[in-house]
Amino acid sequence: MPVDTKRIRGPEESQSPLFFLSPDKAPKASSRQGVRGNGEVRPMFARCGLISQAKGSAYLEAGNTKIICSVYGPREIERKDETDMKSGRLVCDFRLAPFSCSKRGAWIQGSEERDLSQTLLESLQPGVCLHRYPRSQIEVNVMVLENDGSILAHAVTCASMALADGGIEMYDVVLGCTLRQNGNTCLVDPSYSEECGSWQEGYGENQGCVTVALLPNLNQVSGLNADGEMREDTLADAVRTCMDGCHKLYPVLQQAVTRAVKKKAPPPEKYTFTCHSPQVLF
Amino acid sequence: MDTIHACFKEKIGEVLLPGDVFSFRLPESGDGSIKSEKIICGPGLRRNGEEVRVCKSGILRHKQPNMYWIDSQQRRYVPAKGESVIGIVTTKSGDVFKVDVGGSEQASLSYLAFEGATKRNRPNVQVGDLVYGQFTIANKDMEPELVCIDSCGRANGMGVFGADGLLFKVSLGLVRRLLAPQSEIIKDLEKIFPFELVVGMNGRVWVKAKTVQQTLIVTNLLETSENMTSQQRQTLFKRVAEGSL
Amino acid sequence: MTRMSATRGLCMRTMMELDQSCSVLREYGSEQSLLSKPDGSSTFVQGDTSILAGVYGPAEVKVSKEIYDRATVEVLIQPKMGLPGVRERAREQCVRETCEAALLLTLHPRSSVTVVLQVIHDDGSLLSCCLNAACMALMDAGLPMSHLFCGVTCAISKEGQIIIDPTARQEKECRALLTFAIDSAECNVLISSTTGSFSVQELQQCIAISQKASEQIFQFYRDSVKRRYSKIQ
Amino acid sequence: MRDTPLSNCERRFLLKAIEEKKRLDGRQTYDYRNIKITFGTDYGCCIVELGRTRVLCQVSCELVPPKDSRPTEGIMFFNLELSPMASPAFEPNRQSELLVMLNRQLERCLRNSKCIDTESLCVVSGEKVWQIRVDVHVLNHDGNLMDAASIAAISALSHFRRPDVAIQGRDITVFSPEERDPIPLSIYHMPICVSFAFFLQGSYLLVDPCEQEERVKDGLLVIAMNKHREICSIQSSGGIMLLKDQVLRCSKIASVKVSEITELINKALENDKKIRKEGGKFGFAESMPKERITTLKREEAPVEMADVKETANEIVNRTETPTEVVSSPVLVAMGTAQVGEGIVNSWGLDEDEEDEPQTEDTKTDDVMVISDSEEEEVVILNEEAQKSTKLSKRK
Amino acid sequence: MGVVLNYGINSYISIVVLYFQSHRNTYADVVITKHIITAGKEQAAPQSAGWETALAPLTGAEDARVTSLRHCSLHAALPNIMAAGFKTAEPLEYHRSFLKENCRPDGRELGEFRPTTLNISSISTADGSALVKIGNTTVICGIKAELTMPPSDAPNKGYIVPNVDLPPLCSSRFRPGPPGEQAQSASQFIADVIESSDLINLEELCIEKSKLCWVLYCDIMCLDYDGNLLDACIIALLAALRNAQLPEATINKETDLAEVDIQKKRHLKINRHPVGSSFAVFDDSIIIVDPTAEEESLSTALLTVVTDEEDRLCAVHKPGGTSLSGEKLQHCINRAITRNKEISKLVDKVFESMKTAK
Repeated sequence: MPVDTKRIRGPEESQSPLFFLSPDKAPKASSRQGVRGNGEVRPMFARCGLISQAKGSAYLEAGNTKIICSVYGPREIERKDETDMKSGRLVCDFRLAPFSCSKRGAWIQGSEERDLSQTLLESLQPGVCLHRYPRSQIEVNVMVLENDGSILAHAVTCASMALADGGIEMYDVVLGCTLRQNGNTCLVDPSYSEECGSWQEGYGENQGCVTVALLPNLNQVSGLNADGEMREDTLADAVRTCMDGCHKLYPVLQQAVTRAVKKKAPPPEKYTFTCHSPQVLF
Repeated sequence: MDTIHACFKEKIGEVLLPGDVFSFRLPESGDGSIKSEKIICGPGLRRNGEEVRVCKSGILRHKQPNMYWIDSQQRRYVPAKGESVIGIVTTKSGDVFKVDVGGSEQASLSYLAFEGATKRNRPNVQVGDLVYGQFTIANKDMEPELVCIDSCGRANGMGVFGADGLLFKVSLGLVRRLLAPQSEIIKDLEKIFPFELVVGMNGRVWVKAKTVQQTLIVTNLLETSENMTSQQRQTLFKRVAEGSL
Repeated sequence: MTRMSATRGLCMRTMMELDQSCSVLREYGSEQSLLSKPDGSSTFVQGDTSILAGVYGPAEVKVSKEIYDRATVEVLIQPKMGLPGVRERAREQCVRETCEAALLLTLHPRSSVTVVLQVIHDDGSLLSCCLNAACMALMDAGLPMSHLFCGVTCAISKEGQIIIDPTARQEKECRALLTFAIDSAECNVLISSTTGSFSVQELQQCIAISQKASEQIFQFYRDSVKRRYSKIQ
Repeated sequence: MRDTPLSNCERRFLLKAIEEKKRLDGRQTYDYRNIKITFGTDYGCCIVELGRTRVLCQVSCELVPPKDSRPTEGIMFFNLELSPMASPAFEPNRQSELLVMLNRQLERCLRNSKCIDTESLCVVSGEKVWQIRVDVHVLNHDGNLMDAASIAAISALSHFRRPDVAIQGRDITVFSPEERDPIPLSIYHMPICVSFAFFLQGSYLLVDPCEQEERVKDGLLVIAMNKHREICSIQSSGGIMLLKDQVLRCSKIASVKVSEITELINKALENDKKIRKEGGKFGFAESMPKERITTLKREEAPVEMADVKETANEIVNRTETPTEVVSSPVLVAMGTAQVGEGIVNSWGLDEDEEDEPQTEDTKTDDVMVISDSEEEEVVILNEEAQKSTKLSKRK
Repeated sequence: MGVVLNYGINSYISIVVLYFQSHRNTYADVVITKHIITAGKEQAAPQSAGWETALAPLTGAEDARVTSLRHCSLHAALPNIMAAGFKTAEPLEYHRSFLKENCRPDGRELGEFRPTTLNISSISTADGSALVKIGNTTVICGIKAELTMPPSDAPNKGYIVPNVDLPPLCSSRFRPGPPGEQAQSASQFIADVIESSDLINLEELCIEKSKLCWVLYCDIMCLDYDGNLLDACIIALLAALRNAQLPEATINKETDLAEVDIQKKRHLKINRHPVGSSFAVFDDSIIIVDPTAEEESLSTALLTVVTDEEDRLCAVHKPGGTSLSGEKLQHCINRAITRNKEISKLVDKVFESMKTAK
């Protein structure tokens, strides 16, 4: 009888009320018509340095998607069995708050969250100068407070902002963007309802979801994640569109990081404007 | 006249509990000079500003001229400098042995701390052997250190022992009673039959008599004498002496 | 089972005056040093409620839990049925912090003190019985303490009457339940753990009663230690 | 924590004593230590003492849906815990080899032997059955935990009473003990484990080994048997070779021991039943050995409550302070307000991102920043867009 | 103006490195030195650059209320760097020297709470939500309502399942994995407060006896841990429950299945408004309210008092530590009663603003 003895337990099982909706009363899927174009990203709000206890932190809001991220470290490596001690280690913990989705999630990290943690780690790693932190680890904790689609992409952006805010040395920031291919139409930065669709059940042609992580200044892709079934040329287009999307978001991130840096320690006037973008390296 | 001594003295032999307080208002004699008195607080007593607090439950004991301590029956040993204990060798590492003495930390014992030991001539000690040794270092902030030689480099009864015989554990209170110069228990026990006895301050006792049977009898008698008045003990011992003959 | 003890309690209750009946500590007892393995052990029995406590320490500590300047205290409460849950964890926290305040931990740095409490039977006032058992076991282990502590539970009935040392049944029927731990040095409040709602006056009354009851329990501690040492001259 | 290591001297002495047919506590080879069984106030609760080994067992029950494969059978669940109280070597929540071994052996002894009629535990076929849970806690480890645990478990099961139920259609009523007398389990037979420790490659054997004897043993043979001499399980561990004769001899000894222990359990059960019937005192509180000097009991004692009310009132009145001025909250935005002033936290006053995102819009490639803070870094490149977002917020 | 700058410098170094490291490290050095000099002389340096104190630096809220520290002569006299060292090397002594003067390192008085901010209804996926900030401490509570069978021992009731989570996100002291002791005891405390204060009638959550009821999962998550978790949790829980709306659920008589209409929503009936106030005891005698994380770890005991709007006590929770007299306890209770009024006003104001907005 494996039971969770470390949390207050409710009934053995319970169902979301959404299962019991009478069919005529179910809410209709919203469409983008007139709200934003298919190629447009949602307005994004970003801010750094909100968590007082963390080395670096960031909060990001895109549409209703809300993500918060904190960075701790570099600190002593916890598991010492790692063979390579010359470079540092990045540790990512990606979690969805139980109330973040339309169906309540469990507290215990599921396989989806573990997958997302791994993908996030792989997308961020190329951007961080890990060789500068030998024998130490940098922890990135991402918490999705509300899931309204494209969480992986925004988590990547949010995490890289937090890393920058934490003063972790980076080659470049990492930005993420998701695209949802639905037949011939493609929706950039899809919302939750747009993300779900027939492709998950395996119907239709050219149905899928692509997430790209990009180092904007180096113009290199650090992570690519595609689900579903797409034609080769569509996928190539999709990656290109995502990269464009990333570039669109870049100024927001730049603003947020700059603002945080200024806020923490105002440099004397004469240096204030000499260095406009904080992440131009080499 | 002696106010501090007085308040201690009236409690000698009484059972005290943690939190009990002896407060000594320093007596101000008529001429305004403060008369200084000294007392030495042993185990279980702690000075806390203007008062002495009891921190262990047990009986208040006194030794002339001015030593006071609490005699308690605890089982867990805490190493103290100068005390002799029975240890069990657990590992050999480098040029020290690690010895289990029943405390929170293992004690270290150097290869060279045996009589006649040199870098070439190492003592023959195996893991699991018993050693009788004395603490040269024992304080709360350092790893305890044992030696099996006295200050003149002599064994003086210390070292590896116990090829046969039996080791067992009793309370620290009983050990102290056994080690007291004129221990009645040992005196009574000697009357039954001859045996060898090693007592460590850490509650470990080693016994060897002529036969296995006799060793077991001594062991059991010592274990049971923990909670007995001397009268009860004597009648028991007498019965055993008669029965075993 | 509980019916018997309840009727027993009822007979006694009717015999006494109503307002006196509630201010009675059930009969209680304790045995020390009853287990051979732990460094200190005790059972504490209040009415039918019974706790067995075992203490190890100062003993070796895990490197991950080591504290450089004092001993690490761990308290485990084992329920009789099933695995310990969140409620036990909250009680463990209470008992641990009380033990930490009472023990002179700086005397044994880099070591551990482990207190294991096994629920033998719960017939009300469980937390206070845990505290009493823990205190007697710590004394038995001979760990240095600056003061002793004891637990007293008070229930406030629907009519506003204060019942001391309530049974499980009284606990179920009451409006509020307050458990206090009292220290032996100044008779102040070490722990306060409450459920139900109550007024400020009621709280202060319960504290005052608990302080009075604690005197009796501390006297009991003294008597049992005295008895224990009675054969040593 | 580490357990005290076994010294070479103890090992040698123990083996020598065994060769001479002597045991530490003066027992003979085939002797058990004293067994004491005490029942608690609850049904299905008992403490078994086997010398200094001590074990607590509690049986409980719960209505659950049955397993799909056996819709008409109740469920038996066994859980043995090695409490860290029992030995410094036992760590909480660790699946040690010993723990797994004991749990398996207990299940083999009591579940696989079908000693309990699980079909009588069915309430509504395929819907609700009783799940009987047996929790065994080892409280003090002085060897031979298996025998102690099996005695405790079967005693507690025999002592246990489950609530009576009535079924009406699909509704199940569970009666409290006051309404209807609870019902004992139907137990076919009582299997009990008897352990034999083997020494010196199996040339010597001891019944009921204590902890020190267990430490020097070479192998262990556990026979679970009932008083009808039916073997319920037999398990040899430690990798020693045993001859057929040895096993047969052991099973003969076991049958004697089992009938003795069964008698003891029955006596204890009867005794408890009698006292309960007569309305006498029972339970653990009564079984405390009052004659020991480590034990003390006190009668019920009244607590003086006379001046309690006055004391309480005095404290309340003395500390009464004139009501402080309550500061009023400031509304920062719709759905957000703040009380208290002075220190600014890291989230800043000007950031109410949760409710009112100050949108940094990227509709075009231009950067547009709208902020309600009065910092000079506010850049607005597209005033039209600003208005539209503000409006959309207010809707 | 000594105290101001220590913290500025600490955080400054790391940031400047980030800012300039690509170009030349020497820049950073120059900047730091310059900053110390100008700022050490007068406070004007940062202000003249247009950086108001309102944009408090990340690590030190200390700067904001510098004026009130002036009378702490000890610190004014100490050179900056030494004071910083004093704080890290002897944190307890550092705090004591402030308490001696009846103030605290962040400039608060002993009985003063940090500013408390409440925001509601920001998580649209939750049925009710609230975000509470007490100083830096930030807690978010989301309520999810689901349907289930009523408990067999109380067929006319529903469930409330509160859980407090302290993810590694909120502080470096928490590790990933199952909740630790602090999170568990906080969960239990919140559950006790819900029960003790009779916050919601569980009967109200029952839809049909022994067939269908609501279970309210109240998931409380700390996003920034800087002490006084319990107070923040209670406010967040209360506000989220008040904010929560349940759709209408019925049992279809014909099919015997549940039916939900999300068009028709109702608020929960909140019976009482419990508010908590936490205190920390220093050196067995000095009591401060609303301790920060550092104050909590240095204190010898913690106390949380929960009162309702009728000044009745719902919880007096003191999980061990050093002892307190009944009188001292009473002082805390009196402070808690005032705090309750303050927070009630805050909560009411927030909900009013939502109503008027509609």
